[in-house]
Amino acid sequence: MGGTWLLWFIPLLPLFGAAACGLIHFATLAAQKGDGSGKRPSALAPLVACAAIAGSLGLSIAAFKELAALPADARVIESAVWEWIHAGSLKLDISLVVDPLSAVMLLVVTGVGFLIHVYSAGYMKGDPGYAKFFAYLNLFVFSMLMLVLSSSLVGLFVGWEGVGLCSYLLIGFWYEKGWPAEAGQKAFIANRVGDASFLIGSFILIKLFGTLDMSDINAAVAGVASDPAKAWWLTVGALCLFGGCTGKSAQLPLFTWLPDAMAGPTPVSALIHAATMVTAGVYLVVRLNPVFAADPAVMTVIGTVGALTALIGGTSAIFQRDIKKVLAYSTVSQLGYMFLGLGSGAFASAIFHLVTHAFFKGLLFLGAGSVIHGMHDEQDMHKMGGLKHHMPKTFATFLAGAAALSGLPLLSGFFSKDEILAHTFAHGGFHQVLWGIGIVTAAITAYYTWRMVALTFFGKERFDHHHVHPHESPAVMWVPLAVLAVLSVFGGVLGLPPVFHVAHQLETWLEPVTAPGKALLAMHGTHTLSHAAEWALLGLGSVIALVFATLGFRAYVGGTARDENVERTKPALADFLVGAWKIDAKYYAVIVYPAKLVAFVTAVFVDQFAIDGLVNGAGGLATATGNRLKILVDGSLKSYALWIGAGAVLLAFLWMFV
Amino acid sequence: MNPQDLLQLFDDRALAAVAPLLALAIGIIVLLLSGVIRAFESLRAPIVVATLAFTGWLVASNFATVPGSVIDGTYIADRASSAWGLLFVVATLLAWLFSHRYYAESERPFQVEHDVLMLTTPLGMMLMAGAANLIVFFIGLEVLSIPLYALASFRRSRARSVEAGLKYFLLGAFAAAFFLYGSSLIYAATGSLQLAEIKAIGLHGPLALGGVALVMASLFFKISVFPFHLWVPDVYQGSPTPVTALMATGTKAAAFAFLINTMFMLPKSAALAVAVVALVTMALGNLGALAQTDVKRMLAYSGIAHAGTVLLVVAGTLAGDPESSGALHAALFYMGAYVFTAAGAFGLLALLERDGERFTTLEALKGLAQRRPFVAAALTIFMLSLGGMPLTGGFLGKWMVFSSLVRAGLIWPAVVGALLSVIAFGYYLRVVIALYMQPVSERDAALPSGQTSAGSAAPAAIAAAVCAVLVLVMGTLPGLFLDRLP
Amino acid sequence: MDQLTLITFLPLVGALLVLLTPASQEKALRAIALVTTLVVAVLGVQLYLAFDGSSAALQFLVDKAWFVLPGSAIPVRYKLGVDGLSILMVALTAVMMPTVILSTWGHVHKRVKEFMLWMLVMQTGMLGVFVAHDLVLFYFFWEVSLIPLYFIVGIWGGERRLYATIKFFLYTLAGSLVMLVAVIAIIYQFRTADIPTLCEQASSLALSKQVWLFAAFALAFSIKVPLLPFHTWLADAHTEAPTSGSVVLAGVLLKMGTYGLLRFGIDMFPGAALEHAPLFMALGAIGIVYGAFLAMAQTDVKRLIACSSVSHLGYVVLGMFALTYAGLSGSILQMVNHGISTGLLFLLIGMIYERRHTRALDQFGGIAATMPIFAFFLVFTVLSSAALPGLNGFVGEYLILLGAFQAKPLWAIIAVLGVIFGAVYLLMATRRVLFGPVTHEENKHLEDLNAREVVLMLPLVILAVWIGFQPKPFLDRTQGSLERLVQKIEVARGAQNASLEVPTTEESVR
Amino acid sequence: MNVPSEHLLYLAAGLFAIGVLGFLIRRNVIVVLMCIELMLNAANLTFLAASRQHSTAQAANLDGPVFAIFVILVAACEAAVGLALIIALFRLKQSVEADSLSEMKG
Repeated sequence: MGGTWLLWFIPLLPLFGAAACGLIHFATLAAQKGDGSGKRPSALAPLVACAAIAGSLGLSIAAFKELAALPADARVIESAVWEWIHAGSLKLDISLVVDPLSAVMLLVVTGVGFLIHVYSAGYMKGDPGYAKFFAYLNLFVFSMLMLVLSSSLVGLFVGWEGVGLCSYLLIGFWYEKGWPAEAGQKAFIANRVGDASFLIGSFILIKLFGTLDMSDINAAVAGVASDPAKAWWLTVGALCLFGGCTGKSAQLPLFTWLPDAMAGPTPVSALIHAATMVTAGVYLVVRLNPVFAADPAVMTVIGTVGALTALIGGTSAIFQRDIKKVLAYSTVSQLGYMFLGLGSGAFASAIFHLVTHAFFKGLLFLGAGSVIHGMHDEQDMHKMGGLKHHMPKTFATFLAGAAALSGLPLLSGFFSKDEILAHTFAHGGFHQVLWGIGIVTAAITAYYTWRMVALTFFGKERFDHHHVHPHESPAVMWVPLAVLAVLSVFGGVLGLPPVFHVAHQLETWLEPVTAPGKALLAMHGTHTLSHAAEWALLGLGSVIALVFATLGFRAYVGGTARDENVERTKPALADFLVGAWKIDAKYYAVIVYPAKLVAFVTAVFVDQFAIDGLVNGAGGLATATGNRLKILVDGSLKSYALWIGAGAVLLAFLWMFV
Repeated sequence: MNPQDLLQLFDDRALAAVAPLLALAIGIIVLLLSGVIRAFESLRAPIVVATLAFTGWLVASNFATVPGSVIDGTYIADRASSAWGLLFVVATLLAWLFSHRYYAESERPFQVEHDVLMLTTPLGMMLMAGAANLIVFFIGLEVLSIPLYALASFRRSRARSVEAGLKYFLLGAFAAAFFLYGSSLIYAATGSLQLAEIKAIGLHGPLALGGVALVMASLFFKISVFPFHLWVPDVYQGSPTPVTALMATGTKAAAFAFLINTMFMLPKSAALAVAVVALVTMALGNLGALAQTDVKRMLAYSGIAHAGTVLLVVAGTLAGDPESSGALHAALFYMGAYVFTAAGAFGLLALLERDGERFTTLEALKGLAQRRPFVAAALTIFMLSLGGMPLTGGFLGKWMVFSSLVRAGLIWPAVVGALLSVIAFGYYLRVVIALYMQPVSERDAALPSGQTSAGSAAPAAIAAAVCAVLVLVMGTLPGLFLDRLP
Repeated sequence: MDQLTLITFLPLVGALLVLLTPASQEKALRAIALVTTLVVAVLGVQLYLAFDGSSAALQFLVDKAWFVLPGSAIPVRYKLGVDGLSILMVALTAVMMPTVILSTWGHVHKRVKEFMLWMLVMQTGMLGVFVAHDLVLFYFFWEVSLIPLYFIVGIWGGERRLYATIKFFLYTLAGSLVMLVAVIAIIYQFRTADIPTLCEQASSLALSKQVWLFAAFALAFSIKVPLLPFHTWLADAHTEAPTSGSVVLAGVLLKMGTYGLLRFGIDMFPGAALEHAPLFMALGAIGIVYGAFLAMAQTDVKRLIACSSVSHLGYVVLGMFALTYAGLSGSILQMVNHGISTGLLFLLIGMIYERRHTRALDQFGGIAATMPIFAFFLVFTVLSSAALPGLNGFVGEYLILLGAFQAKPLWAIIAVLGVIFGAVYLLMATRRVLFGPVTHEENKHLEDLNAREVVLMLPLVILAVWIGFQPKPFLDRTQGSLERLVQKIEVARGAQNASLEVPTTEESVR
Repeated sequence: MNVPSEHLLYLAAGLFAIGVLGFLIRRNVIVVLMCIELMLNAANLTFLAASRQHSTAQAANLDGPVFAIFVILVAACEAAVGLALIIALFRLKQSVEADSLSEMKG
């Protein structure tokens, strides 16, 4: 596969799929407009879309096999180079690189992507924009694959903004409702803020390394880090890049767009806002791990941001009524965990959690989608309850997902989350405080997860039976659920803790990619954990998970009584948490309104009044003096003669004496 | 003045020099006779055209052969004065063409007298341009001015025309008196009236400089420069439009021709003062025009501004323009372009005015492009040339004026001068807007469109068209004219 | 007949043909105009393909005598030529005109003859400015190209068209008259009007004189760009101009200002350009943010796009005065990109105006439902204008920001803010036009774009995608000239540092 | 005993000044016309005085008197045309006031 254009087909297939679905959409439009009967959108679109994703899935698996066959240290397949922008000495070329890290991401993106495509074939049936939806979905997968496979930071940026665009289009898919369009716009602008900081970071990298090819950069980091003048720039560059990640992966300063992004259809939330796009930030940090690992301060910053985001995400999910909002805040929280892991140098375990999270969060979102589908677009958990009889398959798979998310022992979530906490604890020093926050959030996660399960599937049926008849989703929807459930349960196999004396599959697989970063970290002290400490941590993790899971479940299995009395007794706390610590409201007050005010001031006062005023003033002055001069020419002979006489005297005086 | 001198007067080279003047004089006399005899009435037009054509041919031939001087050097027919001469003949021909069928029935019987007066003016102008002696200049000045006073008040039935004529007469005579007294003072100081000798003797002392000041005052009056320009709007608006055309182009050119010959009188230190006077004139001219609603009066103010622009050339020479004949070239080309532009513009106004309606207000011009596209197009070309837009003669005129300033190092006056022509475009555009961009005002909607009834306007229309084409040619292929500059 | 004279004056021949056909036959008039512009477009593409990007020399040279200035006998020649700096703009002008003419089917119904006449004359004027290589000839084309737009805005414009057209004409004229004095000064200083020779010799001038001349030239071009303090005429001119007038004004006329800054600012006076580079970078960067804020507050959608042009051209100036290879090549490409994306935006707004006869933003809403094809094109153009990677805007902007960062990181960071604000006002406008419930009754039954309207946009859309994915052929066209220019700047920088005798600590990073 | 030339020049200057002031002050147009004549004669006087001053025994400098003759000639023509205009004015405005000449202004 190396050196050929074959690799290019992995991203290009979904692009062609998107184009094809686009044409289908416009064709059906023309047909609809023609006879106006709104002929049902053909089933062709989902077929084309799923085929495209299946194609790239197949190629990805083939690439994965070829990669695995290579010896451990030479595991890189590079495609033909495509010269993109040449500006004098600067050459920005893009080639696709499959190395252990991108192979994993490839499988996740195309695998989970394919399942979600199949699922949405059922979920979106009957929607007038059916073909358009699949066009956007395929376009999204194309952008994500470009992001994951690109060799240079510029190619990555193309994917980076491409996914931002697709999330904008998909969140605002049902634009006629009005507020989804605003949510889409908010998401795009928040991403753009992150992209701006990403741009500055990439310019700094060009300034330091003269190129944007990521492998060259990683190789040259050691040299640059040693030179004191450049090291400062490197730190600033790393922080800027991390700024970009916070925008894309919804971390602390820029996470407010993710909950609103739930306005889009549920498969979109599953694919983009759980499994793939939001993980782009994590992928970037792992891809450029030497750049971030060069300065320990950067690592601590990443860790703290991760921990704080996890805490805020978790706490905000506790009292949410909308099932998708709970999952959204939970995603923010789990991403916080991943960055917590990255902060303490546990690159492999962050990727491990990314993979498992893709499985169980994708599953939960699709499950929620199936619930909403069954409940005729009802999303408020206070109007559900007792659905386990009506949707047994969805209930079973949802249970598996919830168990994995809450970190019940032996499930995938438990292992990946515990590994991150272990590494954070091992890192010592300030990171132990972060570990504390991590443990508290783990408890909260277990609590709200099982609250959700209890409210949705157990207890009294709180929906009115005349309108709502919950029914099981068709096969095309629950089969992907089943597959994801299996993966969520057995996903842990990928990375069993060392204590089990079994090789950590993912760690060894990612060794060549994470080695340079780890080496740099090692320069600032190595950290190991004794077996006893590990067992203790494992035990603590499972105990907390079990205790808080049962607490959450029992509190809500009876119904929504607990929510009501909390809202009655401590309304301020409830409102504070549901509003995600009121950060979004503050943003509006501090940034959005002042910006509109400044815009108004510049447009009316500075522009029209000041600058334009000067221009019109000059014109007015000329006409005014012109009118006043008319008085000088008063038509009387005498004054003219006087002027002539005076003029003559003036000239005489001028020449005689000057 | 013994007999030899008299014979010497007519040797061949001197004869060639004075031939155009003689031709004009003979033409005038024949025209007068034709006026007396009823039978020759129809010959009026051909005589005028023949005289002007013949004189033009003579001047052109002088331009090539550069004959000597007449009456021991008081009148010189060198290349410069021949070039100016050509300009005067053209200006008069255009003015005369525009006066064709211009006057109402009441003034028609006096058409011959009108043409005689019009024909004498180029004679005066040529004398002024070629004068090497103050006496010859004075005679030229009067031979030019007195017919103009009469022509200005030609439409005796209209109070405005008489007022214009009388005002022009009184102020003209007043300025002429200044000239006379000035030259007498110069004569008292230097003892000679011959320019060359005065230049040799040099002008020092209060008496001489006082004389120069008075002479310059009258010249500035003639070219209508601040503070001597106040008469121009009333006289130009009052007098019949063809006469205004002649006044705006011919007299100004003649005055500039002489001014360039007598520039030596001004002390070098006066360069800045002249520049300031010129700039103030441009400002007053342009700002004054901005406030006008009558197009004719507006063009009068624009004439003042253009006089100021050409005066800048004098400032340039005084400040040390390396090119010796820089001023002459600039003034000649500028006035050449101005003759065609202003004559054409006034001619068009005359054409429109003849429709019996006071057509020279901006209000009346609204929507003219729909009804009379060619007139509107020509008027737009003239407006753009007056403003100095490239591809028209006006631009290159302005270019040469500014380059003489820049060469002399007067950078900031050039910049101020350039910016003042932005104001100029303010009102030139107003005409174009009226023509093309504003709907016809209801009051004039009733007017008959297309060609007017009063006989065929062919000669005037053709003259205007020729002017427009020439203005464009001077802008796009200036080589034809620039290479022939003296 | 050599190529450049043919391509420059063919539109004038078309204008003559239009003049001869009677005004009543509108169909024939439109056909003549379209055919002429199509032929010129073909010639333009041929010229672009035949152009060798690697050489810095003037190509397709035409050099004939025109006239000689009296007295000092300075020859003024009819000299045309194309080099790396101008080839892209010549090609864009040629290619865009058929689109513009085709768009007039929809919105020009009265006095069609005069409109086509002025459009063709304008094309000659614009092409002339980019190909003229004699300073006097350049000045001729520079000022003459003002007149057609003056008439187009004045006759076919909106309500305040007279105010807008006088303001635009006089504002640009004031700048060019100050430039006239500088043009005269430099011609008489070096006894020649030939631009290439002036470019070589002018750098030998004393720095103080060079700065004065540079300031005069830069003033005229900054007004035309428009750079920050001189931009107030643009919003009025755009709002009152007819759609095709706005497209040409934004597409090409504004670029005459930036091209002028490049050719007569940086190429002719490198020393002075270096001296003033920080000032212009500042004006560019602040212009970006200022333009964005202006656009955010607009209620008239056409005025919003006009303000966005101020912001976009701020990028071009920022990139240009970074005086690095990346900045310069980015700014030249961005001139073309802005022409495409803003041209498309105006075309689309024109199409909506033809249907709804209003430009107020609050009159729209939910149009995506009734006009999906229009929605697709509008979102596409907005993304190209907001510099989405994969489309044309991104390549130019990335290079500009990169170049600016290499020169002055502070202004580059402020410009990057522009990326955010740019997205904000564009998306806000799209949302208010396209998305949300259909509130106004008329928006319910608007008929979608017809075949003509889609076809006329296709060339620009294809160009946008092509530059986005495959910018190399376009960038290679400017390589030769830019290397010469950057080399020239280095020499001037060396001279400047030598004169300062202060060893520069800040190591220059390439 | 000859009157020294300076005195003549001063006399002429005085005459000229009176002429100018008369032109500015007097309301009747005919009187204004006369003032112009006065100014012309002042110039004549200066010419003759200067001629005498510059003539020497052997070479008489006669430019001045020649100019004076032409001035008288021109003065006559001017008077003729001027009076004709004044009559035309009188016929229209029934007055010879200088201030009646102010219909056009601004």
